[in-house]
Amino acid sequence: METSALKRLQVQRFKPEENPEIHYLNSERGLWSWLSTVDHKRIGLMYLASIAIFFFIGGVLALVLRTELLSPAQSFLDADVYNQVFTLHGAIMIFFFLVPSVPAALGNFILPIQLGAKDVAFPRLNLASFYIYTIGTVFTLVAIITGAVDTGWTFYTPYSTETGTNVLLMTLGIFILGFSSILTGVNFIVTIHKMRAPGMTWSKLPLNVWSLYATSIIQVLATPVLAITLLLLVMERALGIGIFDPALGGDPVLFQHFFWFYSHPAVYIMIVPGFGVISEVISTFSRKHIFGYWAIALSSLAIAFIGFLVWGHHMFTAGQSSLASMVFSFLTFLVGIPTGIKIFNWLATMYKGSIDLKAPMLYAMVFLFLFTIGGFTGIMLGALSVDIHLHDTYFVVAHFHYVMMGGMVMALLAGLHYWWPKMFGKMYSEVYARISCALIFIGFNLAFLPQFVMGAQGMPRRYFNYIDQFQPFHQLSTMGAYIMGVGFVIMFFYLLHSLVRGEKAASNPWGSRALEWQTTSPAAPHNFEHTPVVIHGPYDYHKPMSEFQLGIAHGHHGESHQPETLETVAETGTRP
Amino acid sequence: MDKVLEFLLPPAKSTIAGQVDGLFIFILAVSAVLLVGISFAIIYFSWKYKRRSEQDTTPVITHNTKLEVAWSVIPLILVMIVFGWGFTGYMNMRTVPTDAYEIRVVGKSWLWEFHYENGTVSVNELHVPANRPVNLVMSSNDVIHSFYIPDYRVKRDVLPNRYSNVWFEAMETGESVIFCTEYCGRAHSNMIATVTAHSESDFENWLATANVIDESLSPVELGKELIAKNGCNACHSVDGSRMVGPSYKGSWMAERELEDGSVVTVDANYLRESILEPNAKIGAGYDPVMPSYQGLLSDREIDAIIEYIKTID
Amino acid sequence: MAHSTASSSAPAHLQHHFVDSDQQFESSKMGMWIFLVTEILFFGGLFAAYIVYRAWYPDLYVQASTQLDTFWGAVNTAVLIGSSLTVAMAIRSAQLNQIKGLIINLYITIGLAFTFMVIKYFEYVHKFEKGIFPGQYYTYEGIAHEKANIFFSIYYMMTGLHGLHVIIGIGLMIWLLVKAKKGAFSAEYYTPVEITGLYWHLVDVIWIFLFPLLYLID
Amino acid sequence: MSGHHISSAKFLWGIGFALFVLTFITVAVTWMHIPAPWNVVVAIGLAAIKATIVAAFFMNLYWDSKYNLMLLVMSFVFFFLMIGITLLDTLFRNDPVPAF
Ligand code: HEA
Ligand code: HEA
Ligand code: HEC
Ligand code: CUA
Ligand SMILES: [Cu+2]
Repeated sequence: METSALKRLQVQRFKPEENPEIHYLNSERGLWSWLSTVDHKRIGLMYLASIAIFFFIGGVLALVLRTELLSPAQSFLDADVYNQVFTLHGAIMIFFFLVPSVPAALGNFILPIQLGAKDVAFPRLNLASFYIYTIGTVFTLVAIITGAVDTGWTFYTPYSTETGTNVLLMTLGIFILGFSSILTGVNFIVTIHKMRAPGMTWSKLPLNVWSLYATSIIQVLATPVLAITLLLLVMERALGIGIFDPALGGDPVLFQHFFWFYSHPAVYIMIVPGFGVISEVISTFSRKHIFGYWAIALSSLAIAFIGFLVWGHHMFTAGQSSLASMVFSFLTFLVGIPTGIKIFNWLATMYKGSIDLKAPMLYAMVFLFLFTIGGFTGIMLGALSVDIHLHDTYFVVAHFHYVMMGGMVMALLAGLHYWWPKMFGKMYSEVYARISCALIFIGFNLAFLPQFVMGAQGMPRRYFNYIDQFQPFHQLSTMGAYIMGVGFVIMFFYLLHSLVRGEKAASNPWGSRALEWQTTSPAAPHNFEHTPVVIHGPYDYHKPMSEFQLGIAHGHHGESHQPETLETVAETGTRP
Repeated sequence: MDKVLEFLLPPAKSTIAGQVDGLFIFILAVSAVLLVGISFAIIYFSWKYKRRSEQDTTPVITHNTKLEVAWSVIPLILVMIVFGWGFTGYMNMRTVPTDAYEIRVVGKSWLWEFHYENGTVSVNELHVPANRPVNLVMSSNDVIHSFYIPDYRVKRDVLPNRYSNVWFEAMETGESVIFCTEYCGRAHSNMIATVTAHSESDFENWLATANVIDESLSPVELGKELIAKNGCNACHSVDGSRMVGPSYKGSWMAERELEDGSVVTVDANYLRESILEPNAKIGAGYDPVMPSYQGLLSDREIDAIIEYIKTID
Repeated sequence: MAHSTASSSAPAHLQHHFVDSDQQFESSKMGMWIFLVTEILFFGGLFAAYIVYRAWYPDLYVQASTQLDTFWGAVNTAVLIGSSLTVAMAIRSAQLNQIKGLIINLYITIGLAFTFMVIKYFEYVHKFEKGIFPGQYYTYEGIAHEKANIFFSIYYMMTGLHGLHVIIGIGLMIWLLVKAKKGAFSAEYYTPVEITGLYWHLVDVIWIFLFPLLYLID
Repeated sequence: MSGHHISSAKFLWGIGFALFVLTFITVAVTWMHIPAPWNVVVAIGLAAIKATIVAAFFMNLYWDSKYNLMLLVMSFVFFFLMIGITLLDTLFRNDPVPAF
């Protein structure tokens, strides 16, 4: 229900206080105040801590994998353990780390502030979804402790119905996790629709909000299908319902359809929020109006939509009909177009900007480079005849690490460094941030470029043991992984240092025009001490800062008090 | 260019390989050009437009329709070329020439069985005639496997409940490796076989003699050969190390504890049963994963294997 | 907090981060609708399995559906439609501030929901007696089709999950009832009644499709 | 205001009655044994009408914000895409006939 009627609002300038005494981190104290909080910022931080833990676990498992692969034959893991390790690495990295990373952690923290809202629409639901996530992880950890899983993160039947490992608990865990993802999506959609500050029209939404919107739509539409798929798999194991199990008359390829109907859109759950972060970072550090606002905003929605129709590109060799393969291949290519539009728009934003290569911007550029490589190799995999050769080889492994690690994780790191001052009110060491960014960049390429080559040469994935010809590539790759590990250790320490005795951050250290920088660092308990009023877009760098710091003073329920000093009278659209 | 090809791709030994490689190189080249352009722009812009002072102002450029159309339409055209090319290549892979020589393939955890028209069976070694289309009709005994010959650029999943097929025409004689590329459990990475392309006459020759037992061999020698030929050593070692199955070393007349707690002596009957009905008695600590060799090994061959196992200690 | 002494004019049900009751009501309702979308896709997965197998084995469905009793299926359809009606009436009562009517209508709804479950229970028991168990426990010999077990797996999954939703619905209705008796609802504030109603109607709609798809195949 | 439409009791009973009648018709048409594809079409068609009535008048979509209607429509669109594309595979598989 948008009303276009302009309403006269009396607004006042609110210059954010520097280094406030009371902010969301210390307005309440004690463990319980965290565990029972409904503040979206605190929930965001709790997610951030959880995903950091899971990234650590997943990363250590990756190093274990890489170490085993140093030499062809068995060195310190046996085949069973190796299979469990890559399954857990994949499942943890995807379901426990990357899917909730930007939406649930960064998104929760930043989305309401960017909208000028006090909180998400359903704060208690938000907390509930964090606890659902926790319960899901507990299930999974129990599954790991009591006998692991060795199906690969894809749980293909019939292997997953036959193997003796703990598939049941693990799938239940992920099933539960799905609800957390769904609830976050529901919450975000409603928040974006209903909770925008006065004047925050659709055309003034920060692009990060647009991508979270697109992501939430995917989460809401795709995750239920994962839920039903996993439930059917659980039933397949518990009761032998036979829908997917060929031994009982079922069809294993149908399982793959079901699985990828979620899991392909899920890869866009994993990248689209990253696009949002990158848009913010590039515009801020180029101090320039974003190029092609609507193109970037709408291409997220286009990706979300087309992304639903391409799942079968994971099944070109699986025995689906040639007709279906053709359709899927065709649609797969269409996803590349809106993605390319984004890339080019970002480049155009940098053109004639005033570029400051601070750590977030550095990560954004690493993102651009690595994600483009990942995307191009995705195009290669989408080409039918080439995919027949490359399917299930290390080429695919390299592709998805380039898009997930090189793409989304870099975007996450860009966002983390970008919003860090807003989160904790502290700065980090710029020097160490650059060192660790460089190490991660070098290590990453060393780890995954050789994988493209060995994949194209025919090295199959999920191989614990390989023929000697591939050894040099594997050794390079392992070295790269270690270098990355060093990079992350450095990051861990300088971030820790920043938390403990970092320099105090200003409210707007980057000179951004976006709304979240117009409040204090760390943010106030209810985000703003006033109801912000938005008259300019978040990328209007040509307008003076003072015009971005407007608001209505108000009591707890928004009814305005008489402003003491009336500085500006602005015309804006009313609250939708 | 050829050097690059050689570095990136395995040797192209089948008729369709050239087509796949052509498209691969095309995408690679286009991507490389675009990537260089993008990287150049990133580096150039961040050098040229480096922030000089905090007071920098920037022009307001919000969009440019011509540019935006260009960078949507040009990639669209490129990907459509890629789509068409890939699709025709794929259709060539799927349309089996009518005169193709057919071989039946069975995937089992974790070995490949090849059945030829004259009843010859080979395990983990596929023999095909070169310069003649060969069609493999494949099925699986248990979980999904995937049949992959990198040198021929062919791959197809092998399903338990229906037949899938793959065809190729080898352009030269020689050996290539076959992988299983669908994750199928513990010894997935050991599910490796070889394909040997022979000239037509060599192939006929091989087919006629493959399953004929070499009378000059002693039973022990024959047993040793059979064990190698039937893929037993994917799971059983002769040096005492534990693989998927128990080692043969010292097993003869040893006491075996079974899953249900009972104890048996490894005698000829037990060995015979273990080969024909492996899941009848499961050794403690092992999984019931050994495929049955019923119909693959004759009585005489089983005797020979037993003779051979006796000698390993 | 510097500013936030809740002013007396804000109604008790209004949460602090909303501007007014209307915004809160509209948000909750939209949230529920989005949740219903996820429910539709959740069941959609099952419907997809149903359709794929029906396209493969049409005669299986014709044969197997003879084991389902159309009469009781139809009765259950009517029961659920009736309960949808009473829920709509309950919301109307709330909107008109007729708390008594609200409570009565909730009681009837719960009663009808229980009726539905009881009928479902007898249908299940009847099948179990014949050996039509879910999954690999299926032992019935009466249907000469090798995939009969799969039809019944789909049947049990669909009706079972639907039944689970009915049970959850009953729980929600009881919760509403308790709150209504405590006087929590009024014409000003009946959001929980409204959104539970939406949920309940969706459960009804799903059954409206399940009934012809499972019971009415000639 | 869109969210607070209040239907009259008579109207609601009328809708309920219409649904009962349609349920009866759904059952009754099966007695006519309509030939193969059409029986499904009729059954699903009737179910769709009933569902539409419930959504429009019991769930108040008729008076509600267009966005909520769009949500419902989109969920069906995505469901049809899912099943439609899956059928492109399952209906068009033709396996080579084994020669052995
Ligand atoms: C974040 C996750 C993510 C993202 C964003 C993508 C993006 C893409 N992926 Fe990827 N993919 C995965 C994660 C992801 N993928 C995973 C996890 C797997 C393996 C799963 C498993 O089996 O375990 C996989 C596997 C996978 C396969 C199956 C391979 C196989 O198993 O055989 C295919 C095949 O088509 C594919 C294609 C694509 C395409 C076309 C894109 C596109 O979206 C990319 C679009 C981007 C660009 C194209 C670059 C930028 C564009 C320009 C600069 C414009 C110019 C462009 C052109 C001229 C084309 N992916
Ligand atoms: C988000 C997704 C994600 C991420 C980030 C990664 C990250 C990495 N992955 Fe992962 N990977 C997957 C998702 C991901 N992976 C998936 C889905 C699969 C498929 C699984 C399957 O087949 O089922 C897979 C499979 C996979 C394989 C193939 C296994 C096989 O097929 O046999 C390999 C092999 O090299 C690999 C390696 C790596 C490496 C080296 C990293 C590195 O980038 C990791 C870098 C991180 C670290 C090095 C951790 C650093 C932290 C520390 C050292 C601690 C510092 C902190 C303190 C001191 C407190 N991965
Ligand atoms: C896929 C792996 C696999 C292959 C291939 C395989 N086996 Fe086995 N085998 C096993 C496993 C596992 C066991 C132990 C469990 C059991 O008793 O079934 C076993 C048990 C045995 C035993 C009983 C040994 C004992 O000491 O208890 C014999 C004999 C045997 N195999 C012979 C063979 C022969 C001969 C071949 C080839 C012609 C062969 N196996 C191929 C996996 C395999
Ligand atoms: Cu067989 Cu992998
Ligand atoms: Cu995909």
